[in-house]
Amino acid sequence: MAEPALATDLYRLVALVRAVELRLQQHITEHGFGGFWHPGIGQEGVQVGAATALRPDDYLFYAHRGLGYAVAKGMELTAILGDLFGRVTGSTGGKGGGTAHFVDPSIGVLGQGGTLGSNFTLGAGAAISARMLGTDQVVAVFFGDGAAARGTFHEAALQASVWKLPVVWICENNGWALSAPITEQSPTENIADRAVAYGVPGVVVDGQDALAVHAATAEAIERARAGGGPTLIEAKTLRIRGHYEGDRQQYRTDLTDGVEIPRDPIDLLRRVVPADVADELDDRARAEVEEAFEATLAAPRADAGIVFEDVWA
Amino acid sequence: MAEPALATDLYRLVALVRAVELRLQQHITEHGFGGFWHPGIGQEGVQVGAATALRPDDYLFYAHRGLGYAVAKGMELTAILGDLFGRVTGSTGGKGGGTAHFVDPSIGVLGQGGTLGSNFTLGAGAAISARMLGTDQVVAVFFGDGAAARGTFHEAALQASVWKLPVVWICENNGWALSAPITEQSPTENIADRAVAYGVPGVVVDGQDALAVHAATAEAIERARAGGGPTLIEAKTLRIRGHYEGDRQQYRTDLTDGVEIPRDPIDLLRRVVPADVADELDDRARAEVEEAFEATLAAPRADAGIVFEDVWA
Amino acid sequence: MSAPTRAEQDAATEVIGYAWAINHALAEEMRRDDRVWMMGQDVGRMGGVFGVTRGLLDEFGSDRVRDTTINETFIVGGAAGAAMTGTIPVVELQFADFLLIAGDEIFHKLAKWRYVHGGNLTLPVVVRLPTGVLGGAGAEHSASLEAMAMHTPGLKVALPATPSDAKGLLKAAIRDPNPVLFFEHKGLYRTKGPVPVSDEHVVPFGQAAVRRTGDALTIVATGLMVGRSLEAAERLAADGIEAEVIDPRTLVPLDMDTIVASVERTARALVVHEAVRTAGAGAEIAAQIQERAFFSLDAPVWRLGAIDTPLPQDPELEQLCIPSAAEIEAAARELVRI
Amino acid sequence: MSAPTRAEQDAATEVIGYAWAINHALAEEMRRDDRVWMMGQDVGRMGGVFGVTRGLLDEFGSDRVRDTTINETFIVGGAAGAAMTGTIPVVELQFADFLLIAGDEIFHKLAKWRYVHGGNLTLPVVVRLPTGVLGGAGAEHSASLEAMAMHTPGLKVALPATPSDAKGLLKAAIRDPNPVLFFEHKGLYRTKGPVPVSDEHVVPFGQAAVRRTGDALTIVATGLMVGRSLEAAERLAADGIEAEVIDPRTLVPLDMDTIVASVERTARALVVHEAVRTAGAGAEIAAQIQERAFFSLDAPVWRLGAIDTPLPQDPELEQLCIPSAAEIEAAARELVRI
Ligand SMILES: Cc1ncc(C[n+]2csc(CCOP(=O)(O)OP(=O)(O)O)c2C)c(N)n1
Ligand SMILES: Cc1ncc(C[n+]2csc(CCOP(=O)(O)OP(=O)(O)O)c2C)c(N)n1
Ligand SMILES: [Mg+2]
Ligand SMILES: [Mg+2]
Repeated sequence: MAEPALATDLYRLVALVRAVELRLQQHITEHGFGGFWHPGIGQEGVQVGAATALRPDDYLFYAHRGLGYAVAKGMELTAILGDLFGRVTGSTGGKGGGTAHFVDPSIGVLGQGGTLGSNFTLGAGAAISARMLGTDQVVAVFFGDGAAARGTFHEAALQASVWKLPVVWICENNGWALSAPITEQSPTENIADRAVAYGVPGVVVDGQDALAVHAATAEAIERARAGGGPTLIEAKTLRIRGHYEGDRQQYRTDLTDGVEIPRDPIDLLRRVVPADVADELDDRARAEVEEAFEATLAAPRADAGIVFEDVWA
Repeated sequence: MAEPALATDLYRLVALVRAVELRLQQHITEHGFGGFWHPGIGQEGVQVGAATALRPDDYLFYAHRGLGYAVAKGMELTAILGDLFGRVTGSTGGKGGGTAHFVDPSIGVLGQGGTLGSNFTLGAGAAISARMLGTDQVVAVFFGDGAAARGTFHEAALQASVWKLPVVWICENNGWALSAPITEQSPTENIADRAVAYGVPGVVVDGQDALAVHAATAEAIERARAGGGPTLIEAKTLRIRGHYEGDRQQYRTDLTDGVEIPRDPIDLLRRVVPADVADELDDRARAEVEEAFEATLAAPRADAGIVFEDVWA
Repeated sequence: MSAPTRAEQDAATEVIGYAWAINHALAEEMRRDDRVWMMGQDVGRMGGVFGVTRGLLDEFGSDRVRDTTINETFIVGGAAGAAMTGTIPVVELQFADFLLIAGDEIFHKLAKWRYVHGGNLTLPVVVRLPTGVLGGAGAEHSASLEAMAMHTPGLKVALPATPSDAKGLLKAAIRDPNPVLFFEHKGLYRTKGPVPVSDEHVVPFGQAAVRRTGDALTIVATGLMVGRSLEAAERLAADGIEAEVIDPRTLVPLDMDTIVASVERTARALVVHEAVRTAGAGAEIAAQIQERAFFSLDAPVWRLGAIDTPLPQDPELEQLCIPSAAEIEAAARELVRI
Repeated sequence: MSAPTRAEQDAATEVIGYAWAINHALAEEMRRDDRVWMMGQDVGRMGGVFGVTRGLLDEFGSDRVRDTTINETFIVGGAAGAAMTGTIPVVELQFADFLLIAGDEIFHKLAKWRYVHGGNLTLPVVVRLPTGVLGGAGAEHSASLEAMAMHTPGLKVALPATPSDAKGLLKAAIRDPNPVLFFEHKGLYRTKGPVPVSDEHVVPFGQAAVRRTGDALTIVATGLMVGRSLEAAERLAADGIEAEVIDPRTLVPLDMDTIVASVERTARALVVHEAVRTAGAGAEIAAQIQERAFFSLDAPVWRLGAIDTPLPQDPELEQLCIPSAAEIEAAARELVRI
């Protein structure tokens, strides 16, 4: 039976991320959206469970599937939404818009590769820094089952293992890489089976169970911090909606209705979190999200001059 | 006890390749060499053992370590030497010189990546062609323990396994990637251990034993031809000389004298090949090599105009 | 009523979109030659992220229309290996920016392996590259990289600006025994225009198209900028400034003769592309114009291109980084005054 | 005898090789700032395939001088991640050609990630790139690719032509908070010259060096071509043709002011580089010269560069593909006659 404080904390964040996901969905249906939004609804258990196992000063490279990673790591909703809606309040000061590249070095949120798979080498590099500067920071690298096919994983994983770098790879296996089912991407049953090639532990965990993901990640982080090297965690989850909001998914065979979430991480957490507490957290989450949305949509867009800024340090 | 005809045939080729290696060594010591020569002496067992398991119409992408691959696949010595010495008699008509890029599509010799690791994707592509054109050709891809770290292996291996492409990967693990010992390159004891990640058989074989390599490769080829997909073979061998002829190898800890070859493939084969037969094959090899060398050094160099040729088909 | 003659057939056109024209070219060439096949991410089951390859999996099957995983080095390297061994791969990278992920395979293998091997290998590969700015795809999904290919001998480079050229140039690319980088502009996929229905509608490489004639100046524009330049030209015409607009259509080979002949008449040249201005294809074209037409020029050759920054993610901001019709018009007005 | 003054020290020079000058810059900067570290293939135990990093592993240890496996995407991507988190990586790709293996990491990550993230990230990375033709290294080990970097906003580009600049520019690169592609010419590693011993010998980016003054024409040359241009200039001088030879030293930033000022005096310009002529850096320089000095020019700006082919493997044939001193001389003679 999990430590109740933790379960409650995870619930708070999962509920908050869920509320943003639903609010964004609603906004896009009503008003459309500049650029692409890759909904992460249903995958909050992985994102929150893993990110909360990190220390504030640990590093995080997130994936494109939603925003749970950054929220759970501690970024302000307004900073994230500001990037999504191209407002000066965004963490990138208005350069964002659509698919987000939110960032907050003060809490280790370092970005995501627009080209999938960049996270692997970048993450290993951040781990080298941590070691060189004598800190005990750990780097968490999120990626999908599809991104796992990139050669950058192989190059980074071999070197990170040989050097015992403090990296934790967290694969969100949601069964699909855009229109490609996992069966066409992986010759083995689990992505985690690949850990053998790199001489690192490979762990398969239920991605719908935030507590299980948290525990598996915490263990990997502890090992990495202690100098034990990387771990490959595969969290099994499911892509509930289209690749991007609006994707008609005609290619999809296991079509979900986009609403119902099998083994919803919320339901699983509610088994350990008292209903009244959970209900109240739901209300707070919705309120927080409404407030952040209003603030964001009211915020100004960056003026044209911004396009010339920040090329050079 | 191996089939004597095969052993004799392997001996003939190993002796021939050895004779070229020694003759080149001598030439470079006496006259120097334009470009770099990466001696393969001592690794003839892998190269000959594996390449002879291929059918004439099977495809071969070789590595940079010597020329045993091409000789065993059936290329004329003069075509190979012509490339090494930049003569019109070379398979590239004089464009070669130094590190060779000899080629002979008529017997499936398709080249090597100047950038290590290119062979993996090229080889998988050739295998797609074979399947599309309805032939049962197989592709052999040679590479070193160092090249195995390239991301291209990961990308090609996953796709080749999912598509069950007729590819055989043959890793010549000679313990070194230039100045890097295998222990710094591989977190696992064997490169072949990585096969698990790709859901393909991984085989470790004694690279000094041409017959063992031949048997392992023949089995993998048969499986590939039958639609069973790729195999990863690791042949354990040893780099006898410097990375390139002239490399002083000050970095090297397991320094060999560059002459003595532990478990020399020649000696191992001589256990099954009658001494008189072997002696005679040695003499023939030396004679063949002398002849090819004389013909090559007497051959003209390409004239300047060649630099403008063959950019476009 | 008698069947249409071959000539009538060849002359016949239909008004379709740029993406659909590409789709037709692919289908026609795959019907014509069964050595032609495709691979890329989501090109089969989904019909491509931009819908360009819709229907092809159904018609040609999963052997000839292959959905790959996320492995750009495999997509291009595999195509190179397949081309060397007797088939004709037409592969798609989901965004042109990704050619830098397969940089070794494109710039070292496709471009050089025939030469390196003394002409013993042939690499008939077409790499389809959805390129350019559209809807805030961001810095790693919006770049125009054709100049890198132009700087690499051994690669042919096409940039269709109309549906008709999209079909005709792609068919020429597929029939070409050399590797071709085929830059399809994402912002043009939905533009419609007349396209010859004939499956022999092949637009030869190395022949520029004069989109508009004029005597005041010559505007050389590629891709998305062809339309914007024509728009600018119409506004200029209102004030009696007649601009000649030339679309090279292919950068390798490049039809400089048509460009130089035009500049010799107009005495002024403005080169416009969406790619970053610095060291872009426009630099080469401008340099060649002044090399060959120096004494005909009344003013320096000017260039317009993207500003010296990466592209911002925001759909509105990104447009500020590339030349607009208004900027082209303004530059032209200033240039003719010199 | 009293100790030398700071001024005397700064003035003092020693005659050393280009490779050794780079080695000194690395050692001095690593002593000065312990956030500076290195990685690459064979840079440690072996001291680099060209011997440039000899002795550094012994002095700085395997934490700061890291031998990697054969993983170019890791070398550059890892450097980017390390730079974002407070250290200053100086990485080596064994051959400049390999920047296309790490194309995504160099052109998308290093160049763009500061901009994309609104200035919240800083990427002080130096990528050392042994470049150019030497001894038949072959088509995939000899290319000059600096134009690709010049076309990519966010990357600084240096091409030292002398031992002194090799040291001074590398020190500037390491101290620069921006990513720098540092092209070291393999053919210059052994050339010797006077190099200031001072560990404050920092050559600022964006300042061209006038290697020779003259009034007949301006030759703009980079890397290996600087020496060949000076050689040509000496031969021209024998006939009273005084060429001004300018070495930009860095392409990003590019000191066009010095070049334009020179051309305004000489009225003629010849741009020379080893890279393929088509769409090379010379195209940009030529285009800018005629944009800014059009009415001072008595002749078109000419360019010399490698022919439009890959580079053959053969050590003699490869030399036929790039400009020789004789070709530079001949072009200059013809140009001044126009
Ligand atoms: C290198 C690269 N190739 C292709 C793409 C286009 N793309 C974006 S997301 C995606 C699918 C990713 O699948 P997965 O990694 O499983 O993540 P998921 O979308 O399922 O969360 C693709 C192909 C890209 N961004 N980068
Ligand atoms: C992508 C790439 N990186 C680096 C090099 C330079 N290089 C050539 S051979 C070599 C070592 C190769 O080691 P291995 O693969 O084990 O083959 P071996 O030399 O031992 O036969 C290196 C680093 C290269 N050619 N290509
Ligand atoms: Mg997925
Ligand atoms: Mg080796």
